Amino acid sequence: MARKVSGIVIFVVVVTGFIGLLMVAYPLKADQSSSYNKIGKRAGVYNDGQAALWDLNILDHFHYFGPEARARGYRPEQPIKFSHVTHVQKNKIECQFCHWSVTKSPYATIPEVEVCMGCHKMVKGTSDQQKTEIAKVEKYYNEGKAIPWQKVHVMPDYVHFNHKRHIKAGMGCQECHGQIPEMPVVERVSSMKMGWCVSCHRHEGTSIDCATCHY
Amino acid sequence: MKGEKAVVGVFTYMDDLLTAIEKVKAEKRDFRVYSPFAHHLIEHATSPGRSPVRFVNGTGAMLGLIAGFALAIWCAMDWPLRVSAKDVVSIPGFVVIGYECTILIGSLAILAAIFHFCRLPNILRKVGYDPRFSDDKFGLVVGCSSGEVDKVEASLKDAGADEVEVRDGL
Amino acid sequence: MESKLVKINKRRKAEKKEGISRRSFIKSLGAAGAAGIAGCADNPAQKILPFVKGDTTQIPGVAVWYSSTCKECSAGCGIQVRTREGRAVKIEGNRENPVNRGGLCALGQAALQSLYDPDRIREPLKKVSEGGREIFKPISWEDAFSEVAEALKEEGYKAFLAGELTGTVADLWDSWCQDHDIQQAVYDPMQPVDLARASELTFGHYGIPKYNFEKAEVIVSFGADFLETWISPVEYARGWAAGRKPGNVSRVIHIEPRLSLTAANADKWIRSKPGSETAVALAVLKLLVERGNGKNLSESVINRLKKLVSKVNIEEVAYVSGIKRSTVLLIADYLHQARSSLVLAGGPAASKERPLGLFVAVNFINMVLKNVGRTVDISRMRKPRTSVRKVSELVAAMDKAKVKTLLVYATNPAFSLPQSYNFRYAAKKVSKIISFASHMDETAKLADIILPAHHSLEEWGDAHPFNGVYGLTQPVMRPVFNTRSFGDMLITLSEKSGNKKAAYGAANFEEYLKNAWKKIHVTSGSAESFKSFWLKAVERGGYFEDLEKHIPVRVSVKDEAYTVVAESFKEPEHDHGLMLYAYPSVRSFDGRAANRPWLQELPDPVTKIVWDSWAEIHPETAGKAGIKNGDLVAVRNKYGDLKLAAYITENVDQGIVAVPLGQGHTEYGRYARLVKGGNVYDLLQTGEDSDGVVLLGSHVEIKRLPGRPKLVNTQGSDSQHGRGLARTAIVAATAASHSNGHNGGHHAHQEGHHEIKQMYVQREHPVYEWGMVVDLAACTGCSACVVACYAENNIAVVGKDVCWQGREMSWLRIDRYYEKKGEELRVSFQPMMCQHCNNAPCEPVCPVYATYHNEDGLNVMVYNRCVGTRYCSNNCTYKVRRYNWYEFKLPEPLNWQVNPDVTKRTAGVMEKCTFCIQRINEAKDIAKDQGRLVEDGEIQPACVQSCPTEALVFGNLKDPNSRVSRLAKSGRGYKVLDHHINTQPSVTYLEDLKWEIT
Amino acid sequence: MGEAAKKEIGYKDVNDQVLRMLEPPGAGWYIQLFICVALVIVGFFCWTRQLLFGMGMAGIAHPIMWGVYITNFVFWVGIAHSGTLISAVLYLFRAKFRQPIYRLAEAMTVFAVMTAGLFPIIHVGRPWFAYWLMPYPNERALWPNFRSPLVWDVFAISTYFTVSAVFFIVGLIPDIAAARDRAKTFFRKMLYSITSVGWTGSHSNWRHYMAGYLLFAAFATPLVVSVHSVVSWDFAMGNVPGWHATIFPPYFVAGAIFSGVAMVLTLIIPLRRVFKLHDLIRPEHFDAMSKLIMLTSGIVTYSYLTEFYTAWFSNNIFERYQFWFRPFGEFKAAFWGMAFCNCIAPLSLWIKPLRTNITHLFILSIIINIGMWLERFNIIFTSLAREFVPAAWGGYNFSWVEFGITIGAFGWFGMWMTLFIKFFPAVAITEIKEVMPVPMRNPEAAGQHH
Repeated sequence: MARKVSGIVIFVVVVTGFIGLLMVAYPLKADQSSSYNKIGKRAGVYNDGQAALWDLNILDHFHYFGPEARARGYRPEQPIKFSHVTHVQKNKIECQFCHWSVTKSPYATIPEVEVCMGCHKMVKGTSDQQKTEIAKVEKYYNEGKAIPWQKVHVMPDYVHFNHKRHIKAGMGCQECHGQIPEMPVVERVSSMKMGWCVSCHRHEGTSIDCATCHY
Repeated sequence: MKGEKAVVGVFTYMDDLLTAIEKVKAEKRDFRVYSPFAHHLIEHATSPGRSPVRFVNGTGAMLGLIAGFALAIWCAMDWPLRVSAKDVVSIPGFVVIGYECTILIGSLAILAAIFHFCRLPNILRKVGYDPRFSDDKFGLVVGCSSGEVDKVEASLKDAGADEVEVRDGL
Repeated sequence: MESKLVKINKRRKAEKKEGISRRSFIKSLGAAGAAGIAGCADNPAQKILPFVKGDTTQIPGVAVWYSSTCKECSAGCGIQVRTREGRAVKIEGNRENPVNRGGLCALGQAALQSLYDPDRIREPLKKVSEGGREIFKPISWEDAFSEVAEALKEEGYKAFLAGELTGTVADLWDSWCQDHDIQQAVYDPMQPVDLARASELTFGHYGIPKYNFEKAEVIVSFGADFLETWISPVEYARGWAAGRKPGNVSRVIHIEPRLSLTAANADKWIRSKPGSETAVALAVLKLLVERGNGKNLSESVINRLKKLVSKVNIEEVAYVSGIKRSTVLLIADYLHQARSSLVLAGGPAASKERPLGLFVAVNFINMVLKNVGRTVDISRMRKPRTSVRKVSELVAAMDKAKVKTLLVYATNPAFSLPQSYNFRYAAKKVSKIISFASHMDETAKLADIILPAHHSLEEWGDAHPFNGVYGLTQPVMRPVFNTRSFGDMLITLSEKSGNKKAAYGAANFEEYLKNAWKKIHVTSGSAESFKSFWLKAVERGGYFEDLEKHIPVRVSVKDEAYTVVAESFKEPEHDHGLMLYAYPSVRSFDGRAANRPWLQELPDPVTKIVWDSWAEIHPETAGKAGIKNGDLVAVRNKYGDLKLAAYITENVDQGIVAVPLGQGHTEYGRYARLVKGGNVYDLLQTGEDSDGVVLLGSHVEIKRLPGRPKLVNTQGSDSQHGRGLARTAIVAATAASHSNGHNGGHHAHQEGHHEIKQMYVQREHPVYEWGMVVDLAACTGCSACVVACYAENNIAVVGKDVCWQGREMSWLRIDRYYEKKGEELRVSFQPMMCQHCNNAPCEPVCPVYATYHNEDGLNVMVYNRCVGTRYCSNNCTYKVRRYNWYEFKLPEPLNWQVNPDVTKRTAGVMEKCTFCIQRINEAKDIAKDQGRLVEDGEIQPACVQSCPTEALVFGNLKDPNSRVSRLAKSGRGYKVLDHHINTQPSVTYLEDLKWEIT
Repeated sequence: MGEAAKKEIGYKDVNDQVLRMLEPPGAGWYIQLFICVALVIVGFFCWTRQLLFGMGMAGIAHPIMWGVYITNFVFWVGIAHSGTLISAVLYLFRAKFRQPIYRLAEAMTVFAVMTAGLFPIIHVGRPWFAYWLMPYPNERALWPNFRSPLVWDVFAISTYFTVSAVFFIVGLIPDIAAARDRAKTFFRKMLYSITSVGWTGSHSNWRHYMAGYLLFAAFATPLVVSVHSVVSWDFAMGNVPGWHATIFPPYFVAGAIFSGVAMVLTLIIPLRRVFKLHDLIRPEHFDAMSKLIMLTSGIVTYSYLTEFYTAWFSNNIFERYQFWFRPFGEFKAAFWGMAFCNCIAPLSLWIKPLRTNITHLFILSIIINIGMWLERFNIIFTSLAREFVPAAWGGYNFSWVEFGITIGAFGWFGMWMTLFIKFFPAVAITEIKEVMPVPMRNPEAAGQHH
């Protein structure tokens, strides 16, 4: 009798534990998450930035698939409080105005400080915060120093991703980077795991040859 | 074990034990034999049927065979990469996987079957067990109602038990 | 080079701005991010640093190519430098330059490692005494200039010792020295000055003629190693290969006491006794004259020649040289019957105490064979200025403490001037030595003040190797260190010293150079403006005239020529002592290349030894001294001694000890210093009538020393064991026959067509099937491709100890096999890289698909997937997979050279040739942008690009019209070991063709 | 009837003698354990060096990419083999001499596989990614290559380990129950109570147990053949001259049994002496094992000769060179050492008295162990040293790291063995009892029950 009871107890504990784990993990996923819904960062991201069924968001918190800088939600503090909301959403600047090399080079690159100064020679900001931040950019420019931006989308160096090909194929930036225009601070919205890349490549019928990226 | 009481007979000799078993069987009583090793005489005397372990084993082995091939074939087809000039699904190589999975799952099925049919792990049902039964003595435990204890006791003694004990049944 | 990829920069003055400019290298964008592959230990948080100012030519991630000219030796090859994010990452040959037409030797490829040498002089230095020790202390440029200017103002004997300068900077240097009243001396041990002097005697013009190898049917070389280091090896190898195209097969007879690279590639290598070449040349001349050659010459010349050679006794020559009489006759027969021929002399065998006799005799042979003007072009001469006699005068003056100030640039006499001249001792008596060295070499170490000069990749300049070729050198990146251009320094110094005479009409050397080029613009007769002429020259890497254009030259033989030859009869009979045979090698050259790890780790083309200096000794000689292979031997004479590992080989004469030049540095950076054993130059003697370094003739004795140093030889077995890997078709032909090489091909053809039987269906390649053809008949084994591969693919240099364990990382190796047939030695070179087999044995054994076959027919290696079971390497038939035993790191700034397009492999990962898949992907990317397929010849893997002889051809086998598929189907084609184990490689080898010369 | 019966020892004596081994250990045991653990620490230290600095710490180099580690791997898998042979195959054949030695042989199997299993991980360049060989769902959407012999190896070795460990543990259960019933200390009581999972030896227990045990034996038997066949395919599937041979599977299996029986002798002879098990392990058992050695030695010798014959008959220049190289080349010492240890030395067993001479057997068993290590050395090293392209031929430089890890493996194996003999019955109590005469009050009348 006792055996039966203990068996049932163990079964119930395991099942509820598993369901509980799913419940913890699931709300963090994509659109269901309240935090994501508010600003819709992940809207338009292919497959919700998930590499595979088991690539659950919660695992990022344990750095299960790698270090923090390769996990979703990586949002390092930048040397200048640059806001894509101000630039892209409010002032309607095209992505490629600043990230101009994206159609010419494998790298999208951060714009030269000169590009910033192209506008900010005139535009000096309205609020105090804007003024101080723009002054910082000016200082970097005048000193001839590069702004030490923190890289958000860090890829290992054995991955040769080509921005040019993807943009020329008509892909939108948001399919990988999410709704950047809505991000005051840029954040990584997808894990950028290989399974995620491959699932899209399979879906689109493009090359899944390893040598496309790894050489 | 049915019955309020369990009468435990401790035997030194195999023929005494077998006689006692015959008796108990004739009386259609619930009984259990403890022995320090397996012996065909005891097996013949107690249960004529063959153990169902082999069916479990067979099922496990078949499942393993299918699972092994399925795993290899599915994995190869999921991302078909050519190596050398070999086919993506190259069955000769997958035979090894199928074979090993057959053995593995078949063997694990035996383990599961032994544990299941022997009701292991067993904490509570050592009715009438005595440490000597793993040593040099045989034991015959007979379940009976309190009223029948004396009768059973006498019959075991009669068969040649070294000593007879009465314990509570389960 | 793919013109699509070539972007020519218009460098602007604005970049000279201090601080971070647009050209500053930006360390992100995956370029330097060496985040480890290992998941556990890496912290991938990275910074991303943008440019401050933009530049339309600089797109991060896109390579920018600059045309320039190689200054590593004085050949003057054109180069193209690939830069990424402002750093030079690869040097390739420039197709536009007529000297090399696209190929580039190992030394030129390795110039990058000289540029990024971690032991370069980083700023101006001044020698000070501190605690009784003399050390160099950094000083500012201002202080350095004013100090040197002071020294220049002082009265007294001032001398400038320089290397072989070329072009405008040489002109500037000349006038600068004159203006400042400075004695000039030029020293470059690699210059065959005596050859140039001999031309003056025989042709009446000083200089080294331009040799047209492609036009010669028979080439006879007296020791001139024209395929490895002699004068302009890329140019010559190209011409040699052109002459060996099927249907046009030229025959090479090489006479040398040692198996050099040219001897190895010759149809017949004749071993001569050292020093006997003059006699052989005269015997040949006699035979030719007797057979009626020389009718083209004037009566007086031919008569004098007849008189001259009448004294030659062929029997005696045969005895002296150890060459059979019949062989001497054979050489003469071949030359006599050839429609065109070329006779050369050079190399250590020709640099004797009295070298002119041989050179003049060879010139006479060329004259009687009507070669002058055809294969020997004296209208386009190289004019070396090196003069050892002048240098020795200078050293003598130094020794007498007459010299007050000595300036040194681009030469290293403290290392490469033989000890017999006593430079190092004399230098101590000079009150001030000013060095412009960019590397801390032995001479710079003696200097009181060092003003470090730019590397040639950092500065403007030009090169003028011979008439009609004006190569331009342009800066391809910001200077690595705080150095200055040599030309700029001269101009600045003349300003500082307040010299009135020295007005060059230019604020800097760039301007001076442009002014000089205005003259070239005028002489070129170009109709366009100077600006566009200049821009075009910058784009093409120089201005090049049509070299086919004939320039008439008058030939006049000087009387002295006959005397010199007549005197050579008086040459003392060679005694039987042991002679030192110091030969230059492509690995260290004259010593200037010893600081480059790529070259140190490059196996010597012939011996296949790496990271070392060794003594080649004949087994007989070694036996007498009780020396076994690998023993430590002392090679000594009165000037010095060497402690070297013995390499016992039958391929040297019994009377010599052959030692490669250029190793045994005591300074010159960490890599040069690694090779111990002593400096060969120290043992050399002075020349009697030579203006060059005397490489042959020093008597030495050898003695076995205790101990066995590590002598690292990368070649497993010298013999093919009858396995038919590197095949040679021996074309039997007499001197008279002119049949082409096609009939040699049937042998390979038959074996190539075995029936394919296999279990599985062959794979289809939908669009591309990349493949390669290696023409063994064109491959000289020069190893340029090996260095190109190292540079392109970030291959680790592992060092001597790791090499000793057999763990060198070379993806492309050149196997060298000896085959002896009687007295004849056949040497085969076989470049061996991943064969990209269709039935690759390595692929199915990988448990994780780290290697597999892709649709383009490539055997792909995914480094980051590799677990390191090493099964693939075991199963690789060709043993071309290399394994990362350790993680190898290069010191700063040598690691700036790393190609950002290729993953740096970490420890525990297998790697191999990928056919430069990064280039394939880049070309496909560009083709896709333009909506087309990749064209034939658009992709050139690094090895293919570098090959001076175009022995390697790469392309799409799927396209029946591509060059590679046409060649692969030729009768000479075969695939290595395919008929044994059916690997079906994508690399087809074309049989070597060798003439049987009997 | 069983051997023990001749001395008329009873069931109780069996329990006494076997369980006496579990009594608190003496100093000798502690010293032995200390030595073993020290060796493990040495091995672990060496491995750490290798992990930190790279595979270069080992002596392997181009072109010999597999070296001491794979030799050790094959050696230990081979050792493992005879355990399963003795416990499973001989069980099916009802060989009576198996009972006293099979438990030890089985323990040897399990611990040897545990040792062997370490080597592929030590051997790979990036051991932290060794799990990529397992087919598990991953975020890279990639699977292992099931066409690779190394993946077969993963399956074969893990199956072998699982099955032999289960077989071993299941066999132990009744004996642990016996130990439980005699355990004196609390710790031991708890240990045996838990590990015996409540075994009582009731007739239904025995019924299913014996049926299952027989099936286990039946399932383990093909493993004896398959595991070393798969290991041999690591070589035979390669194209290396000297590896690519169809004889490899039977040759490896025979060699494995040969080395395994020798290892059993090496272990059991000291054990018998220390624990005075002369009554249980008798000269007849040694005689039987000697005969097994004679047989397998014969098969191994035949295989060696066949390899040479095949190389000659094939007229393949690469094979021919390889088999010239082995006896006369750089590593000829290994070849002749192997030939002496595996072919010549076992011939001594044709002399009958030597088959039961314990000293001789002990020395011979060690000779055979060395010989079998050299056999693997020959197959792996010498074949790789002389492959197809002569320019890429090479040699080998042994390193102290490899040596340290190799002795560490012996320490590891010894450590588990040492712990095992003190904590669990190293001789099968129940199975010895099975072959003893059953006590009958009326022996004459016993026949009627059959």
